[in-house]
Amino acid sequence: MTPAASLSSASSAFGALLVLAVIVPLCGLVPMLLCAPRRVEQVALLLLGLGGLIVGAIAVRVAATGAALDDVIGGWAPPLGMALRADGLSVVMLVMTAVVVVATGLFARTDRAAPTSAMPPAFWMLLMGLWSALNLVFVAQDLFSLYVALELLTFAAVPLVCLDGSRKTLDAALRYLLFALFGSVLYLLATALLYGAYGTLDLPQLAQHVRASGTPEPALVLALALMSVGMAAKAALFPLHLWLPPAHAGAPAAASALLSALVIKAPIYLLVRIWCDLAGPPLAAAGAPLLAIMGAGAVWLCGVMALRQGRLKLLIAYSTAAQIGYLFLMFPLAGIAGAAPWETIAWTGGALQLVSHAFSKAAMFMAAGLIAEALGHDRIADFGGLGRILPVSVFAFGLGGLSLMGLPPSGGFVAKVMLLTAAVQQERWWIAGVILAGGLLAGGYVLRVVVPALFRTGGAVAVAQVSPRRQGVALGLALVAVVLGFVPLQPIGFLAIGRAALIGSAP
Amino acid sequence: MSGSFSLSVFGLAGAGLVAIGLFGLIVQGAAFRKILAFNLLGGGIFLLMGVIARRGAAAGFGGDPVPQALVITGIVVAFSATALAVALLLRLQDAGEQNSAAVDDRDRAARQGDA
Amino acid sequence: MSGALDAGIAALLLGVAFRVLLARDPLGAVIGFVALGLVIALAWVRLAAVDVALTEAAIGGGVTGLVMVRAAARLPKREGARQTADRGTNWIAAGLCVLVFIGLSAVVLGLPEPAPTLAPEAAAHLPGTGLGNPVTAVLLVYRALDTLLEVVVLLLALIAIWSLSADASWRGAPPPPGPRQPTEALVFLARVLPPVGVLVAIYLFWAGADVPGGAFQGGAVLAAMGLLVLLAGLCAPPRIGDRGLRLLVLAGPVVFLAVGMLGWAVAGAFLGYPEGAAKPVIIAVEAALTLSIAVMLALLVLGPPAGARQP
Amino acid sequence: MSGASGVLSLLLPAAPALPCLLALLCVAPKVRRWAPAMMALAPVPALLAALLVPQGISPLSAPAPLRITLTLDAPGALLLGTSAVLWMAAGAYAAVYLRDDPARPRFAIWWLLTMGGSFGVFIVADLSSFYLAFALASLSAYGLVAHDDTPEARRAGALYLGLTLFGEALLIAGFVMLAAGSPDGNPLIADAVAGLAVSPWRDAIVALLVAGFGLKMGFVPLHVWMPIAHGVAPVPGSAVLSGIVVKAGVIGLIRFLPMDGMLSAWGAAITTMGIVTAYYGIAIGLTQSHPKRVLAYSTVSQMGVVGAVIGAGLWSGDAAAPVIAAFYAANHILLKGAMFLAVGIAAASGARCLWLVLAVSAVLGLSLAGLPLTGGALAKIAIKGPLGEGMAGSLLALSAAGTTMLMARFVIRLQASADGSSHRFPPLALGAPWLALCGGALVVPFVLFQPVTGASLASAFSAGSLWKGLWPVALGLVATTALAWRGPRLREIPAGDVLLLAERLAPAVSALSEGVGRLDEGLRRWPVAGLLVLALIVAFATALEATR
Repeated sequence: MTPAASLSSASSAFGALLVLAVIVPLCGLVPMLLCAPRRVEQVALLLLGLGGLIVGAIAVRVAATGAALDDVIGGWAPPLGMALRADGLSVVMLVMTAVVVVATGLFARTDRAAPTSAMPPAFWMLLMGLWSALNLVFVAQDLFSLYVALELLTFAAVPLVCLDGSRKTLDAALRYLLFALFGSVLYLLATALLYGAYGTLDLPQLAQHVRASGTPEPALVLALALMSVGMAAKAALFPLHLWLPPAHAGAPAAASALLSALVIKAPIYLLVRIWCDLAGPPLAAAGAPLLAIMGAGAVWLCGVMALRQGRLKLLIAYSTAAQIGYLFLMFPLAGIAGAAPWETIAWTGGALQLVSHAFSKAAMFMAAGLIAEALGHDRIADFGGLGRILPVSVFAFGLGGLSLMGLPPSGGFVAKVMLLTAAVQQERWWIAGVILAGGLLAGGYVLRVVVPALFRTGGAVAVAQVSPRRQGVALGLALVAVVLGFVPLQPIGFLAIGRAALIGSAP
Repeated sequence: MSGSFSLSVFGLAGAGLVAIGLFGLIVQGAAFRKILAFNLLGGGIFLLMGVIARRGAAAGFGGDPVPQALVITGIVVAFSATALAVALLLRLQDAGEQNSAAVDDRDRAARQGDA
Repeated sequence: MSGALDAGIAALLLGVAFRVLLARDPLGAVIGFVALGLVIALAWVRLAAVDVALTEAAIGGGVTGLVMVRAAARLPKREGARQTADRGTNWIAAGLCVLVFIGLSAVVLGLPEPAPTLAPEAAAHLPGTGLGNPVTAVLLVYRALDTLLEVVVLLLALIAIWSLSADASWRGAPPPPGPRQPTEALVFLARVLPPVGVLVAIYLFWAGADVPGGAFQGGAVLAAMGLLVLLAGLCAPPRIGDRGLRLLVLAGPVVFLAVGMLGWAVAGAFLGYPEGAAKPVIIAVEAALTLSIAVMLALLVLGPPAGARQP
Repeated sequence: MSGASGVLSLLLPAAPALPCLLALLCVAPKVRRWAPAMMALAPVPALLAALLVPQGISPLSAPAPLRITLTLDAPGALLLGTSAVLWMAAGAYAAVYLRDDPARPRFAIWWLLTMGGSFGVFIVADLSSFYLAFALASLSAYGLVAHDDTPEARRAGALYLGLTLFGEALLIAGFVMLAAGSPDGNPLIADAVAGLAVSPWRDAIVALLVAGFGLKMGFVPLHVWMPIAHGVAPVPGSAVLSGIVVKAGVIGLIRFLPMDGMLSAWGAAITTMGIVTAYYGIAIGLTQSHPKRVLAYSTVSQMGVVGAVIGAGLWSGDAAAPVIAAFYAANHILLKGAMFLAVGIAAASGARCLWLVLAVSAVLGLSLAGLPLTGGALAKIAIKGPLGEGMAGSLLALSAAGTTMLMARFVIRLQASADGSSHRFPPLALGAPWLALCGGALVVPFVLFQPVTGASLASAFSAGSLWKGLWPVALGLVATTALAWRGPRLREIPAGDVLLLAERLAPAVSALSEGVGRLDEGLRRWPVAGLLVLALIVAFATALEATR
């Protein structure tokens, strides 16, 4: 079996930007490990700017040319070598990551007024590792590189959970690590099987092989099952969400924002690649209902659990578990006969849901951290009068919540309308029902926080000052989620850039 | 003939190791034993990759060098994961023995160290 | 004959794995685990993958085993003892694992014939690299980015472990790994073995270009020698804030990254090597990697630096 | 001309934009001090737009990426103008009424947001902006409902929010189904509705929309929140809630139901629902003791009438029904607003001037009931057009007798609620806006009658019309007297009536929630999650294997 000619066998101009996006944060680790601990933060902030510029350049380049950016490492084309590639969807992920990472960096900066609240140097190094790993997940085309990227991501994310070193967070971190490793090895096993069956690890080439051969190999079937479950475990998709609530709720605010907004999106992005690129339409159609059922379970059960929480951070954590459920409703909706997934409105809706959840959730975790800092606790029952103490934080939380509830104007609203439209057009009423019910539950748990904060009197007493800058960062992210509500209610062409070329002619 | 037999034997052994590791990872209560089980599971997967590499013997090589190289990388990654998990476990052990005041002390020390 | 040998190895392998699974106390499980590493290394030799066998023996069994032994020694017995779920869970789990075993075996045994392979392609480009060992060529030429990332994984795991330290400024040293009163045998070994080990490591690294061996194997042997010295208490673990130590840790990643970026200048691609002069560059990278890997492996085994208040 | 209309057309976007903008500016503490003054002035562009902008102007589309298209038609202009009048009067009233309330700025912000949403809902022409404006008006109104942080207000607020979110879910489902067939993601409402007849989900869409808008208007049995919410809000808040916010449902029915005779079965159903609601509101309202709750049930009843008019238009395909329904609703805006404000005036009045307040309230009430020579009578005459003389028309005419009784009940309870011992006069700043509004409520229908119905004002004063208006009111007054003289004492039905039945479900709901909690706890145990991993692998592999 000769491998089909790969479309990504040559680097495109400016392809080196992809490598830079991955290695620049890593290069930052070198000065960070050699300089004095108090300088680490400054180095990190510098690198945040540099990395942001690189991602911006990638976005501009892809938008200007309307074509994906390719880079072949060392000039060794797949299958022997490995390639990086940024298509429309990856660019959106890269930009989302850059915005949230930079915002988190600004949020976590040491306050001159309150130097005791500084994050330890480890935080900044882990942030760099995390960013590099995320960028790699979004541009790598090689299944094994993706495995390494996922592990890198896990190693950066897990210690963020237990930066405070308390027994509770250490316990949460260990549980997170072990379950994430469980997911990773399943993915690795799948990678091995795919190599054994097709002799390449390059996703586009694998996709072409799968489409070229008639009946799928048994190895492909098992690999898809292993990868799906492995990634679901890493994404904390219901019913495999055991590790998420304690880990995301226990971490410091800046870390929670990263974990909830970005880290779980990496396995979800891979699931999209696996099912939309690799599997091929017949298998994708068979697997999609299962994914959607898990997503529906997440929306329902984790939504109710969020409603039941007494602590704000746990509420937000459960809300994350609920919100990612929506993303899995996308799979059956994007698989329409006669259209490539990326041409459907569900594809755009799913991507938009992913991105707007990232911004709104990061804003909400930051706001929750500030609230906990100001009040010394995060018991929702004692939030009466909070709106007067921390108006900006409550506003940021509410704006973020707007997106979760799917109310206009917000990215969440547009995403919900698109997914609903797809469900209606295909007459998948149960999916429409899940989306609507999820919106009600989200409304319930968001308002459970906002209403006492704004309308109850008494209760909340500020024990500490919070920095206006941090509040501003949270508000800025929430506003980004709102501004996303202005994208047109149609499939967005940018998200389809470079995808048709990826797997050859559309089915 | 015997080559194909050996491949089957090692394939079964790899699959068996995977199953044993999975079983251990699920039913073992102690984190320490879960970490061991994770390594069994990883070992089984690597062995399967070895079988796949051996199947691809060609061009005068005893096996396909690509999966062999992947296994080397995989072993190092698995070791890193194990080391991190064990460090977390031991840290958890220490934290459990300390009382909460000690944890507060630790926080203060952390802040002073940073300032 | 060889078939019987392989069947024996496979049976032994599964038997030892069951022993690891079922051992009552943690130390027994760990001893089983180290033994399993050796058996797997044997299997790798039988699978004509000596590079992997060396890595498995040095890292998979050896250094990992050391980590687990230290953990087993420090954990209270009950924390490492076998505690299993209730009977129902056990049976369901066993049933599902058997299902997975059957499915996986069927898939692996039914992989398509002829097996797809990249060996011919790897061989075709081998002369251009100046290397003789195809595995090294894959690791450092064809898929060099993976290897770079793998070193970064080690580095990040090290940062992750250090971040667990109570010593947030990362100045102190990890606690000594060995027993308080090392046995004479241990001390003797620690005095005699390292010179030999260092030679073996250098050989592994140097030979890795053409015959089995390489940076990871060499680094692991070096790390083992260093740990042996520390175990015997012949010297104290280094302070992790030490500038020299940090430089050693970073040498590999920095050289690798620098060579990668030079690739843009000399070959027009990241991690591209200059035409005709690939081998010396690769050897240089491997030298730096061997050192860094050795230091990082050892530091990963030693764990986070003790907090200021801890002895 | 076109230049002038160009400038005038800027008034249209200004109508909803100004209140929203002012509310946003109130984030700054310096601006927030002026918030109470803004309440009365923010509606000015809306009033000017209703008066000056030519109706039927071509839709104004905001530049991309904003997805807003505005237009002004007769029903929209009627509701926009009259609601602007009520917003101004109630705003001036509220600034005084709440002057000692430390939370007054907060009230003003929610007030402005509700105002912006309610103006928007009357003039937007595209689907997603309608949803935005509807949601803005509905959700911001929570700030008016729950302003007083009392246990009743919390309960009312929670109920209001819950049902509002539920209504939003119904509407978004309906809207998405409506737009699903259109090539544009956000079609104009008119275009989307034009495709309704051929939609495969026609009946489902209409059901969702009627339920969503009916919830806002208080169709039985979706009215439960209304008496509770309108009862607990501060007086000016109740006035705009009952007067204006419910009209978002009216304009919704008007905009989304095609009056082309294609949906006659639905028309019959909605008419029936409206008539039932009209009588139900009266029946329960008569048992109420608090004047605000009496008024709230009257609103339920009146919205039933409006619903019946729209239903009748749908039934017979009467293209004039929307504007007539809007006329009736506009009349209700002013009257109901003025009557709610009277509750606050009465409470501030001593015995000396209470009679004046009661007299004016009585006139307002009689106008609502359609006493000849009042503005309300004109509204009653107007709705005869779509309703015709059939059973529906007769039943609604008879309901005016009930309305008379209800209004009498209101005046009686108003007197009882007043502080009769003192000799206080309400402050002029409180009384002036109220009196102005009362004047407007009585006069405005006369101005609007001819343009709306096309009939001359003189026809409304014919003997036949006078008699048709008079007998129900007379009947109602007789019945009230009889009831007062020798009637059974009516046991007060707790506000929210059927809701109490629903509260029986509370234990079941909490048991369900507990069950989910236990399920989650179980799923989050390691061995269980581990087993699920394996089970899911097997499930995926089986599902995929089946396709091979």
